[in-house]
Amino acid sequence: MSDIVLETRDLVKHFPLTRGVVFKKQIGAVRAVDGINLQLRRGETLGVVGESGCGKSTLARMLVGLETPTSGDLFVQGKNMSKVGAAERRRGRRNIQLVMQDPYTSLNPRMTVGDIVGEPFEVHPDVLPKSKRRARVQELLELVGLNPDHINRYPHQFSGGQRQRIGIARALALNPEIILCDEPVSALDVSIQAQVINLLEKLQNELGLSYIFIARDLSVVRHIADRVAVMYLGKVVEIGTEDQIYENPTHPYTQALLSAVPVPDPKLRGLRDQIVLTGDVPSPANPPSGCRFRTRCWKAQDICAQQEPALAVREKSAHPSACHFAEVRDVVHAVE
Amino acid sequence: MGRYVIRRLLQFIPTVLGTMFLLHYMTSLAIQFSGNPVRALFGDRTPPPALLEAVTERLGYADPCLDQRGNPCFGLFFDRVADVFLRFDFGINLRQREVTELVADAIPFTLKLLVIAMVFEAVVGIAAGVWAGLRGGSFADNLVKISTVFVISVPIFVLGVVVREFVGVKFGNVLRDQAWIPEVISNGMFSPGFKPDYPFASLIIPGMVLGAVSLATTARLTRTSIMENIRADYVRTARAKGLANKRVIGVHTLRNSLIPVITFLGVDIGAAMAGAVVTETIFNVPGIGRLVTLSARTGESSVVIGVVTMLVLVVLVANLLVDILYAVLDPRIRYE
Amino acid sequence: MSDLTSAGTAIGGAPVGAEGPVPDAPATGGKERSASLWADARRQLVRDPVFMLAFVYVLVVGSMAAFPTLWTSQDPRNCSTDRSRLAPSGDHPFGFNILGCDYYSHAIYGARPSIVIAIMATGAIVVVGGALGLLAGYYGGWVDTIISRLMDIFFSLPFLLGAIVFLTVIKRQNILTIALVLFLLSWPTIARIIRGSVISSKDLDYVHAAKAVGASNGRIMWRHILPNAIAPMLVYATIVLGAFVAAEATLTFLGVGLQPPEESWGIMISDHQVYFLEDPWLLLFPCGLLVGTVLSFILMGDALRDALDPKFR
Amino acid sequence: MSTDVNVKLDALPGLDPNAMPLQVKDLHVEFRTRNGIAHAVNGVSFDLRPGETRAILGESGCGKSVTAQAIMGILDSPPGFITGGEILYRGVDLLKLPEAQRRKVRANRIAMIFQDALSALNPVFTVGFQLGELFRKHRGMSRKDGKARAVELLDLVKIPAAKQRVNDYPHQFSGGMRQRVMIAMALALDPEVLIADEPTTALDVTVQAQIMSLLAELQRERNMSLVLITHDMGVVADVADRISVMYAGRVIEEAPVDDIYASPAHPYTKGLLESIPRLDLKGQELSAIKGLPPALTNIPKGCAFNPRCRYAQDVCRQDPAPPLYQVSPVRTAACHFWKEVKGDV
Amino acid sequence: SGGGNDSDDAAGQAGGELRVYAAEPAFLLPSAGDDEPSIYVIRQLYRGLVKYNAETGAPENDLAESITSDDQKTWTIKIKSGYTFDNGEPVNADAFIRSWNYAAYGPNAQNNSYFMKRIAGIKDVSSEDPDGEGPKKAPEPKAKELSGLKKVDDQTFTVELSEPFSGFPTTVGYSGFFPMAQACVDAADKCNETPIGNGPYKIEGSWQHNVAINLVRSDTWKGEAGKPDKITYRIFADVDAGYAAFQAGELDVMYTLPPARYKEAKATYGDRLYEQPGDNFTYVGMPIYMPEFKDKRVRQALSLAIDRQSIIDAVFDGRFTPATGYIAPSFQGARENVCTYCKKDVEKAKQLLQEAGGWPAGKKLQLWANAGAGHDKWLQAVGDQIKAALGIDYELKVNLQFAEYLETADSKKFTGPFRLGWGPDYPYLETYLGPLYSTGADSNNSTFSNPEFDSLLQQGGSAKSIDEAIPFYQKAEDILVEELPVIPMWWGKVGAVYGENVDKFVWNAVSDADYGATSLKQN
Ligand SMILES: Nc1ncnc2c1ncn2[C@@H]1O[C@H](COP(=O)(O)OP(=O)(O)OP(=O)(O)O)[C@@H](O)[C@H]1O
Ligand SMILES: Nc1ncnc2c1ncn2[C@@H]1O[C@H](COP(=O)(O)OP(=O)(O)OP(=O)(O)O)[C@@H](O)[C@H]1O
Ligand SMILES: [Mg+2]
Ligand SMILES: [Mg+2]
Repeated sequence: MSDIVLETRDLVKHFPLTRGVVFKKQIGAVRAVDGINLQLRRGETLGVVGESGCGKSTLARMLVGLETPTSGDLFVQGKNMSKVGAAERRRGRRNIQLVMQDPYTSLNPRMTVGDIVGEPFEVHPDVLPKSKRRARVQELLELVGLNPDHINRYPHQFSGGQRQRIGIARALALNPEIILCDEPVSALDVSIQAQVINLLEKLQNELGLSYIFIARDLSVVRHIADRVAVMYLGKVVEIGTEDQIYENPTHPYTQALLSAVPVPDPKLRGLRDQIVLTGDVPSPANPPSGCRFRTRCWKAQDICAQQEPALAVREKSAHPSACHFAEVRDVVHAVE
Repeated sequence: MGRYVIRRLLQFIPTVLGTMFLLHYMTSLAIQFSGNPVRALFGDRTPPPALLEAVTERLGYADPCLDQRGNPCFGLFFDRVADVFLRFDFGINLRQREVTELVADAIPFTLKLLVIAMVFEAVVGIAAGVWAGLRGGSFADNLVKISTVFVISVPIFVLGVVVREFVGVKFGNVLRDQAWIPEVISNGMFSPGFKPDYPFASLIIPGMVLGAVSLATTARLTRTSIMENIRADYVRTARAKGLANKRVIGVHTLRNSLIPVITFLGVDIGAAMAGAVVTETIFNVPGIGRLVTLSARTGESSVVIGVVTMLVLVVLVANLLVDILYAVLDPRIRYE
Repeated sequence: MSDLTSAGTAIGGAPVGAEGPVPDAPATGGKERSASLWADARRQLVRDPVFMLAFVYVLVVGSMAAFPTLWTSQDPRNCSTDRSRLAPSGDHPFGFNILGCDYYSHAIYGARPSIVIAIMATGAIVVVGGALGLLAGYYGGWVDTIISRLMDIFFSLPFLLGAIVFLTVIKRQNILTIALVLFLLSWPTIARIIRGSVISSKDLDYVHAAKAVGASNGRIMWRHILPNAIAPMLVYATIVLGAFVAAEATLTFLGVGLQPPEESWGIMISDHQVYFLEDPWLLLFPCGLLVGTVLSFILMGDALRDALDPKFR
Repeated sequence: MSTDVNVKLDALPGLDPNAMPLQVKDLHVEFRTRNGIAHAVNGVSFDLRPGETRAILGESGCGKSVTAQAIMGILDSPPGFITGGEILYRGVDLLKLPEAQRRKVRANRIAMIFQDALSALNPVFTVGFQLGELFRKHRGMSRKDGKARAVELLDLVKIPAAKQRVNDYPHQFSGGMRQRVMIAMALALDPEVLIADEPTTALDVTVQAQIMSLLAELQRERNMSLVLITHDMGVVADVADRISVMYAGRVIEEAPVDDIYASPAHPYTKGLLESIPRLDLKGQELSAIKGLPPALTNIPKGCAFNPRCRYAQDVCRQDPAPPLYQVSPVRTAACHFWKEVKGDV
Repeated sequence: SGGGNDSDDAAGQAGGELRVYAAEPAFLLPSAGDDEPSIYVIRQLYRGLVKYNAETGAPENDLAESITSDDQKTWTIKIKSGYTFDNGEPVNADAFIRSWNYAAYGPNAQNNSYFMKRIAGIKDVSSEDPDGEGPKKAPEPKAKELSGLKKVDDQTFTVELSEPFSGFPTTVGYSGFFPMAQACVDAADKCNETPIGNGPYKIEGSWQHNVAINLVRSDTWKGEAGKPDKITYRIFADVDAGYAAFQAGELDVMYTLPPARYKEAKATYGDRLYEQPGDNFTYVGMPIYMPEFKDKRVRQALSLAIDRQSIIDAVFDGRFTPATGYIAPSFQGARENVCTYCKKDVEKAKQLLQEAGGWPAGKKLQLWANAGAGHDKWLQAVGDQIKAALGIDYELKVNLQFAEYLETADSKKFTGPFRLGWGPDYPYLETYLGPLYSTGADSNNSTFSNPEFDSLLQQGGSAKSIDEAIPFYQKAEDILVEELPVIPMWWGKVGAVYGENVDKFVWNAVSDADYGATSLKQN
């Protein structure tokens, strides 16, 4: 289906743990991403949420080619990136661009805005002749709401929100179809965050982009995403439309996650059914057997330790969920 | 930790062999290009060729490869390595004394000198650094800053000669005229150089001169480090705990601040050893530095290689010890 | 996150509208001030009296080295033992040295070898040490192992001892060989500095961003990593430049430095240090020039460090 | 634990047991930096009743942490200087106390939790040492007893296997546990006032929930007053009794929690609330506050918010800054047009 | 010369510890030590056949009863009886024969084998490498012992020289001819560290390298006893450091002074600065093998351009005596002002140079010296003066280390005037002539060759006595001052300082410092 612009099949990334004095031998691996299947449709926004360390960034880094997958395949517009030639791959990569989390560290402080936004053209000189680049960079700056005359300024002369716009302009330079946003607003103040989100939405409408939007802030994801994938310890535990996930979560982890989100409404205080998880996220180097969430799960049974639940549609869940006992539980809105 | 130490020890091997080869090649080239060092033993008198040959033979300079310019003399090198590591035989000098014996004679003096220098440097340097660091930007700070920079910029031999003449001779003579001053002070400490009667006291001033240069660096490093740490969050926490200022500085700031200082002191052992060349010459200390200088000048390759190799080992071991100390001081550093 | 200061002050403190194009900053003179880190640093340095003083001093010494005739019309080689050690006078402000040469012109001409050695050696360590450190830090693995071991070898040779051994072995003690030896023994330090800062900066987000765009290794090293590693290197280089000026003198004192009839401050100092009780000026003049130069470089390095360190902004 | 009463503290001159645990009056703090004077706090006032939770809300850099540090008396000085105001602990002006007595107030009476627990704990000492230190220095306990109390405290904040973990270093703990250690440290001497400076900003929501419920539980048990500094409107809604909203070093609105969420009286507060993504506004553009907060070295004339304010008129652009208008008997707002703002839903 | 103290008590007072400045000796074995620091110690530990009169330098029998010869070629030596080594071995004919054989035997590689070269059979106890520096090793020498040494009885032996040499009795006062005990020869390395001497002092402990050597009075010594009870040699690597120690009162005697402190020392110590003309010769050799230097007028011109005194004053604080001949002024047979070209005379220099056809235009005079010993400084002054007088620009070649420098000398590769020095091997004026200027001599680095000169030396060697020999040598010197194979620069000057507590300071005209004869004030 040509509607699917990006697809991953069993994408895995293990970081080897080595030990040894002269000859290093592998004694294990950090299973940062452990078999992920995702599909991204044209013009869609796929939100990815999960706790710190669950492998969101690693996934993003594999998608943009910063990290080679340990196994699994990545299809960009139907082409398997690990099977095609280098030139093809390069062209395929151009189609996916990245907006990073921290606007303070993701811009080279010694380069001007023009150089930063224009860098993709220098790396891929075939895209645009030299003479037209400057004009295009200014166009891009204007597109993301920055003054094109500021092309010669340095990043530190801009505020966080403006810097994030620079990052977005850079991502747009090569006319990609897919933009990967790895927590693009979590470093920004609330009042600025809204500006950036509005911009991203505007660009999507104007340019028909597809987004993968990674975030920890569930309300932001809800605002922007069409579909949401919930990750836990390197795996997707539940995936569905925004409504399915937020209104009818079926995986206990999703439920706990949602219930933990504070709601900016004092009237709901004490009325929310809050699930306070105990314990920490286990180490991805040594994940629990069977269901990875079982160590913190209140529903856990013996089977959870023995058998890993597949991400599938089950009896009581209308969308794929990786829980043996997937079922809807009303969380926040019970009292509305 | 043990593993780390083993790995570091294994790393010593290429370093030591590399250093030895470097020195071996340099000294071989020296002989190849500028002739048999034995000749200089006879000075103005041209020795009978037979005698020259006999001595050359005896000192191991007769290898024919030493006649071919540019020849790296691998054979000789491997013999030497075997001698050194298998038989602990470092060869003999031009006056036919064992290098091991030469070193054994010289090393106690250098060690004493180094200990004095390091203690002086550490104690005074850290004290001055703390004093200046706590009063950043004040008069005290500037005083320490300027005076330390000044000490760094005066060549050590000028400093040494001035100290010898003014402190050792002039001021010492004044002291020696006073009957009530104990001999150890007037004759021992304030002597213009090393004195066998006062093997320790007479090294104090030379040691201080040796330590003076790095004293400045130590003080500056401590100062910067203190100034950085005093702003650290955990120092703020310590204050918030209602601890007395003395404790906040002495316990919570100092230990963290000393970590880079200790590292520097470790590296500085090598530098101090080099500085000993000058100090030992000026203050007539029969130590290693002087030994190497004289041997290098007379072209005694076995001595140069032997002694410098041993010194390199000392420096490496010192650095290792410092790294271990570093790990002890800073539990965040976990090797393995 | 004290983003406020950096965001606000750079544009004159005026809040910037985020909706649509930002109006031009109400710059002081109508024209927008360039405000790269370097420009900021420069502005700060120009305002720092210590730095300016040191800088002027270095300029003076530099011009002595480059154009000695600007400073003196005397021939330093015009000597006569009849005038040996005559005290300073109007015509000869520094007096005469033991061979009866004009000491002032000596000091002027003596600046050149000292400065040239220091600059050549520093240049070499910056280029070679910098390049090796960059490669080691960036590629890691075997490249790093080999370069690191090589660094260890040179690093573990105590500086002066190593210099003595090399120079006595090389036997030709001229500007070139001394610079070479200073370079050989000091490049590991700068390589380590660079390696360290490369390792810490190669995982920075903006490097990843460039990689994600598809930038080549060469480009990443050259455009992204190096410029940001250059500040610590520059600071170190300034300080080491001063240290080399002093090292030349020390090597001469140890008898492995420059040889007469070359004129250098080191030779002047070590030749005359024995006279410092009788004719102290013979020692004081070259020593003063030397200490001044070393001091200036160190102070410049210090000021530079402060100016380039965002923490001190 | 609450039996440990520090007798000496009662000797504070002018101590009034019935006065409020904490009252800040017109606090001014400035930083004298190379780039000029940064007016980080420009007249902050609030009070705190026993057992009450007061939230201080505001964007990054608006002076929240500086206020907290000024109360604790741990401001970096220089460059920071308190240039005016009073900080009263049960009627005693802490700013006038000699350092030795002031020190006794810290941790004993007013304690603080920091935002970044990793950097706020000393990396080179074990957690047990850092906790035990409090008992040794303030209560004169032995090393052993101090350690025992440290274990109790770790138990209290629900750190599993406290007996073993007491000998671990901060970096060996996870983010949430570290924050719990911080809480334990703050509660060790049973203070009356706890200042929590963004205690959960660095944490995941699930961990945040753990920490906040732990804090709430402990606060309830001890009837402690809490100053909660944050910029998370959600967290505030969950726990605060009263809220002070800060902007550019000034409190611009002060009200009970329900009032603020129901009808903000300052355009900034209103803007903040509106910029939070909300379910009912899905698919619509978020309403953002335009522009940026001002630099504290160069605060605009008049109302500091005026360049970003859609209600701004000429009066707002002129000194003096709007005073705190009494919006209702229990709330104030520093806006000339608070009526319009409040009415505009 | 001699005592520098007015004390009339010629005997001096015995007792006390004399602390003296010393440099690290090379060896403490008589057969190996050939440098000043070594000899200064060896002479107190060991004694030989003759000693030199402190005042006149004339040889006097010490252990020898008599040294006689009819033909100056075969010498009969009778030894006084009753002397022993510290370990009890007797000092007899065997002791001398054994020691000299040990010194001469090639494979023993003793530096002083050089001094045995006049004794018959020297060629057979050393062997030459057949292929120079090639891979083959030198074969074992043909003989183990010198054929010229023959024992007559316990106290008598004969020495046969390869050629007649009237100065032989003088030469055996050199420490290289001192006897060594059998135990010493058997374990030479050990003996070097802990010498077994036969002299007035013996070592206390053993040699503390680079630190000190302590001598105490030996109870086996039968001759005239040394004055101090103890002699402590404090070893310094640097004269300046030593002088500082002297100034701080740590030393009683310092036999030399840092060049730059001479004036100061003179002012401070007055009478206690002991000065005496020395016998160390500094010269500038002429590479006669080069065409520019073939003409003696060029050499004369160069010599005339130099103002020696002015250089001595400027660079050495006046510590040397300008040379006006080729034989040390303190030596028997030396004459003053024999060298007419050794005074500055610019006019004459110019004229001579002109006569010789001038100096090749544009060619720089290359002046050679070895590195690191401070010679560059005065050589530069020499160059300056030549340049000023004759307009010849110069260039210094001063970066060869000593070994390489000497090899350059040996292989005659100097491309211009070169500095070298010469110290006498024995107190006999021949030592300044034969080794340096006779055709093909080892140290004749100028390649000077003059048949008349050679034959005069020959005649001097076979003269019946020293007095008869001297005129021949003086005639030979006359040839040198005209030909100038080397330009004489100056003679060293003894400049020793001693402390207030020194009663009588003794300096031997030949063997220099005599610490055993120096006495301390006793109260
Ligand atoms: N280069 C690496 N080597 C080893 N482990 C790694 C590496 N990069 C990431 N990891 C590990 O992989 C896991 C997933 O990391 P990742 O950065 O993808 O998490 P994340 O979900 O993005 O977290 P966050 O929300 O904190 O950004 C973590 O446990 C991390 O420690
Ligand atoms: N030590 C200091 N030196 C100079 N300026 C400082 C210092 N500490 C704080 N400031 C300034 O004071 C202002 C207020 O800082 P503060 O830390 O109180 O902000 P905040 O409201 O806590 O923000 P955040 O939410 O980011 O923690 C900032 O502009 C900051 O730059
Ligand atoms: Mg991430
Ligand atoms: Mg804060």
